[in-house]
Amino acid sequence: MLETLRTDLTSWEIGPYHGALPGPMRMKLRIDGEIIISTDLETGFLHRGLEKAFELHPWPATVAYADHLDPEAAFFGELALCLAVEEISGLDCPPRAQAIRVLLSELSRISAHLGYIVKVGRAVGAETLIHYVLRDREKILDLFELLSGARYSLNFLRFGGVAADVTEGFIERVLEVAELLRARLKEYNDLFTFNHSFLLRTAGVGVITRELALQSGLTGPNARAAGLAFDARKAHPYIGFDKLDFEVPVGRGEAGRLGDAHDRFLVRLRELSQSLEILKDVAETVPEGEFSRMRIDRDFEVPNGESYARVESSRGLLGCHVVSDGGRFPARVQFRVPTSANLTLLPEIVRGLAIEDLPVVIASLDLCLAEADR
Amino acid sequence: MRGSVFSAIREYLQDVYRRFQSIWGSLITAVPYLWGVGEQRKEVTEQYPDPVSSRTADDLPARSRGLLVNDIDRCTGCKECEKICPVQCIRVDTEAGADQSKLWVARFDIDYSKCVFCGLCVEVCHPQSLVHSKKFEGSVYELKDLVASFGRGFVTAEQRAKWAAMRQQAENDEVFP
Amino acid sequence: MSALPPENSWIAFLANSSDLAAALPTWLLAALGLVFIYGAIILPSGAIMSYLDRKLSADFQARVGPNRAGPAGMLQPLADLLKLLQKEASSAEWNWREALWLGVHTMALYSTVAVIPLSSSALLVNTDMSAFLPLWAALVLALGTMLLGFSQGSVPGWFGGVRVAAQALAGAFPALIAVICAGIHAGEFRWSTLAGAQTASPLTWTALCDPFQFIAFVVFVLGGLVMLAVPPMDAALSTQDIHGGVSSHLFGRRLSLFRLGRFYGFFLWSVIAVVIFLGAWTLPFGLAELLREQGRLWLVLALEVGWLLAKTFVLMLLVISFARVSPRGRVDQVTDFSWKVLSPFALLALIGTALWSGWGYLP
Amino acid sequence: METAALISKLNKAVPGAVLQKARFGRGGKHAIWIEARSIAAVAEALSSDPELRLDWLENLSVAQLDEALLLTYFVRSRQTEVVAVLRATLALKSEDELVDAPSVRTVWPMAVPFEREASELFGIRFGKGKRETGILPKGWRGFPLRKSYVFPQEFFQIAHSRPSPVGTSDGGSRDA
Repeated sequence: MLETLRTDLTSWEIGPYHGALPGPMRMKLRIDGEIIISTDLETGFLHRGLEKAFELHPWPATVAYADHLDPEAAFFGELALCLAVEEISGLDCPPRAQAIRVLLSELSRISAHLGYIVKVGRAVGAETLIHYVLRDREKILDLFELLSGARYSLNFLRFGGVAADVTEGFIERVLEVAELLRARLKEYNDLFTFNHSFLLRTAGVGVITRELALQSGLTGPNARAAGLAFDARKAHPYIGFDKLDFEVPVGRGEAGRLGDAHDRFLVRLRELSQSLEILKDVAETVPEGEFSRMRIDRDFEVPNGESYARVESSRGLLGCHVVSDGGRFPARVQFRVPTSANLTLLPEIVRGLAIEDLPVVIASLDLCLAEADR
Repeated sequence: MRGSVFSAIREYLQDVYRRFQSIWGSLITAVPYLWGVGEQRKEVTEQYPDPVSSRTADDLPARSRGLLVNDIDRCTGCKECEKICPVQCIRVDTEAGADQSKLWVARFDIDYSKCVFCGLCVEVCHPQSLVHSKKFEGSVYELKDLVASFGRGFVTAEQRAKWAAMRQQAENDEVFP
Repeated sequence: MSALPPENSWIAFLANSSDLAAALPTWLLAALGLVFIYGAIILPSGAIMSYLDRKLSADFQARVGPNRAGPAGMLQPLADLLKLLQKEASSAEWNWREALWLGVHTMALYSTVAVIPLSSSALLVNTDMSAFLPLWAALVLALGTMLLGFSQGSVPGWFGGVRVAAQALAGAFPALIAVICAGIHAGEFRWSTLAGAQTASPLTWTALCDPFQFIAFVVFVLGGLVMLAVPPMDAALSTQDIHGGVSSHLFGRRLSLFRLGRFYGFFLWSVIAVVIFLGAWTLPFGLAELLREQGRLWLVLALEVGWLLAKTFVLMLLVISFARVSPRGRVDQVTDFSWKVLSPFALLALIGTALWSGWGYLP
Repeated sequence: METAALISKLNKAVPGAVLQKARFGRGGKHAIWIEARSIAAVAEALSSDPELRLDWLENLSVAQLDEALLLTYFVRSRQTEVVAVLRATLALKSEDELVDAPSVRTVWPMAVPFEREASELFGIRFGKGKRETGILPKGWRGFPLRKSYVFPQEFFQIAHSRPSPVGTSDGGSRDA
């Protein structure tokens, strides 16, 4: 009876600016009652011409632009660019710089995942959790500030190393924060992860099936939650990830179905604890030595050539294709960002959901419009 | 028993139990915060700007990237910072000074409305005259107030002529001592 | 108001207090009394509760909370009110539908000031069914809120309105049954009888006198949360999910009126819960009798109101702390909870109470 | 799988598609240079081959080198760990003329966002469709990522730059 009851479709536009959206974008919903029938996404509000900007600036200044690819985890953009440029120009990174890079990479991942918990918490209205997590993320931002002088846009990597050696006490503080976060993770779990209301909101909601993930080229924690165990750190090891021992957590569909919002949340929590392990391993064994092969030089030239570097960012596979014509300016810098795949499958997975699930699904996908629009 | 009325009722009661249990579990996690039990559960709010409870400029880490400051006495006017700046927020104008060795930095303007605080200019500054201060409070009412000027100012025509003469003099002295 | 106030009613009380009061007609006294209750009890309670709410949430969340206005931020509610009052409307166009239904919503709410029980001598309406009056008012309130949502002329307002109605119906059913449970225990639905069935000792409070009554108490409180859309059952008004629902386009003065109304609904509900289930206003150690013998009737009134409000605040703070740690439910989950969990338990409590109370009368 | 083997497979499946084997970056990696018209056929062959099963277009990068657009397809397989780089060139006729290229989105559905972006920013028409929009505002003229692109001073009477208090620099920037 109820199934045959059909009401007129309603249109509802959300955006471009709204608290439930990850950034400026417009969603044009067609809803039947409160069931979403179709979704049109309009993006591009945050297009800053970043890739064009790379071509207009000398090589050393491009690192500052790579920071702005994804403001929430700025380090990964830098890392991808530096790896690609280092490959073309044949610079190798000293072991100490590599260890620092691993530390920063995992700290960025943790900070981005904590930011993700905040997003999900906000979407389901768990205020207390948000404050706890933000408090702890502050510790990591403080670490960034201690090391590089900035909290978000680090601009700390240089071609062939890092900008400076670690400051005194940094390593100890990394270990301290890792220890603290391990205790905090337990607290988050007690408070939130298996809370009945939270399970009701997320279990079985916004399911990404394996097929859909394959079709849309999904990567990162979202794909791993859907059962695809692809991690660029394992598949294409960089900055010494092949020497580290860590696991790649994959979704198990504990609460609802494989690949639902709760799985995505859990996979990120597990990644967090894996990153903490890596931090501990690396921080205890940072080798001595120099931190950079070369000093920054405005006239730095990259030889004619091209390369493609893959980095596992907090959202997924971040690729950077750099083409150089041998001059002081890049000929082309292209980024393969994980968010564009997430955006293409968003309309697929929200079809048939109630409108109240929309914020939860959007938050659980961890979209970054800055990255998608560039 | 599977699928029977009793198992359905049992499941139902378990669900209700879990619901209340999870609320209880969450509560006992959060309640110690009410009294700030232990070092890890203290309030972390930092009062700002009135009163400033902590994190004054002096508490910031040594590498903290605040507003830029240029020590004009050390600045050589080499324009390296202007050239590397990713957002073109630095403008330097120089003239020949009283002697050959040093340029007169007439203008050294930094537009903070454009600056992204990336720190590249500080890194390329060879005389180390341009540094990040720890000052971070830069809000102003007018856009033009966001320009920080460190230059010595443009020189008058007669001053310029005088310096040219001095340089000529110095050159002559060198050639015919 | 056909029934004349009984001797110990606060009207008689007022009339006897001075010559001037005795000369005034009863209806005027009653109206003045209502204004007094609203201004001297409800508004300050709102301020106090909103302050305590924010401080408690802040304590939970490892932050400081309001601390700028007044000592320890105590004047923050007042500052908020003043700020909201001077805000301009978002659109110059006068939305008369919105004004009308906001009016209905507000009238439905504040009509309950007349029936709110505050002490043994502050009962304006004390009929044999008076415990149900606030429930009817809450349903009218839901209607007003729903139409207020519709009058916004926007999708979120419309969704919010429907959700408010759904939640009110879902919450009202178990809550009504829970009231009946208490009535069975007391024997009547008169405020004075419901309160009189309990003494100062917590063990004789209706909520704690038998296990079924305790279930009824929990059902009553949770049903009220659902009915009035109080966090964490506020799916009907959530900012994240449906952009604030009913209040999505309200602004300034209208928003402050709406917010205060939401608080008042919660407050009213907690007062009733305390009166019915948690020992009402009965003072401990026989203080009331002692003071009455000494003829200090005003002091008795003040102490009873104070004791009742104190218990109410504790109950509200408990509910708030529960709301702070629980994620918000989706509207269908909230109504499901009400229909599928609260209602069966309410019926269970009803049957149990009936058996428990009627045990002695069984052959 | 070796690039040579890949090429021989392709030569069998789509004769005449492979132009040459080209070096890609350092470290002995190679790209397969293919005819632009036969991109779709090559994609079909690669994804349906039971040994290769290159079912995942990881990235589609477009770059302009002189008067040609360089399309680079980074392809890989979810099942067989094979990674391949395909490359094709499209000749640019004039500054503001669209270029045609076959679309691979029927074979690799994940190509949609990449093709959309390249279509808009480089002025490439993929498949039979028209140039897609989504990033640039409606009514925007020109293809920003082409080298010949000149940034407009204003858009619908909205000036793009405010006069800078410090003036414009003549230093590092290429566009100055």
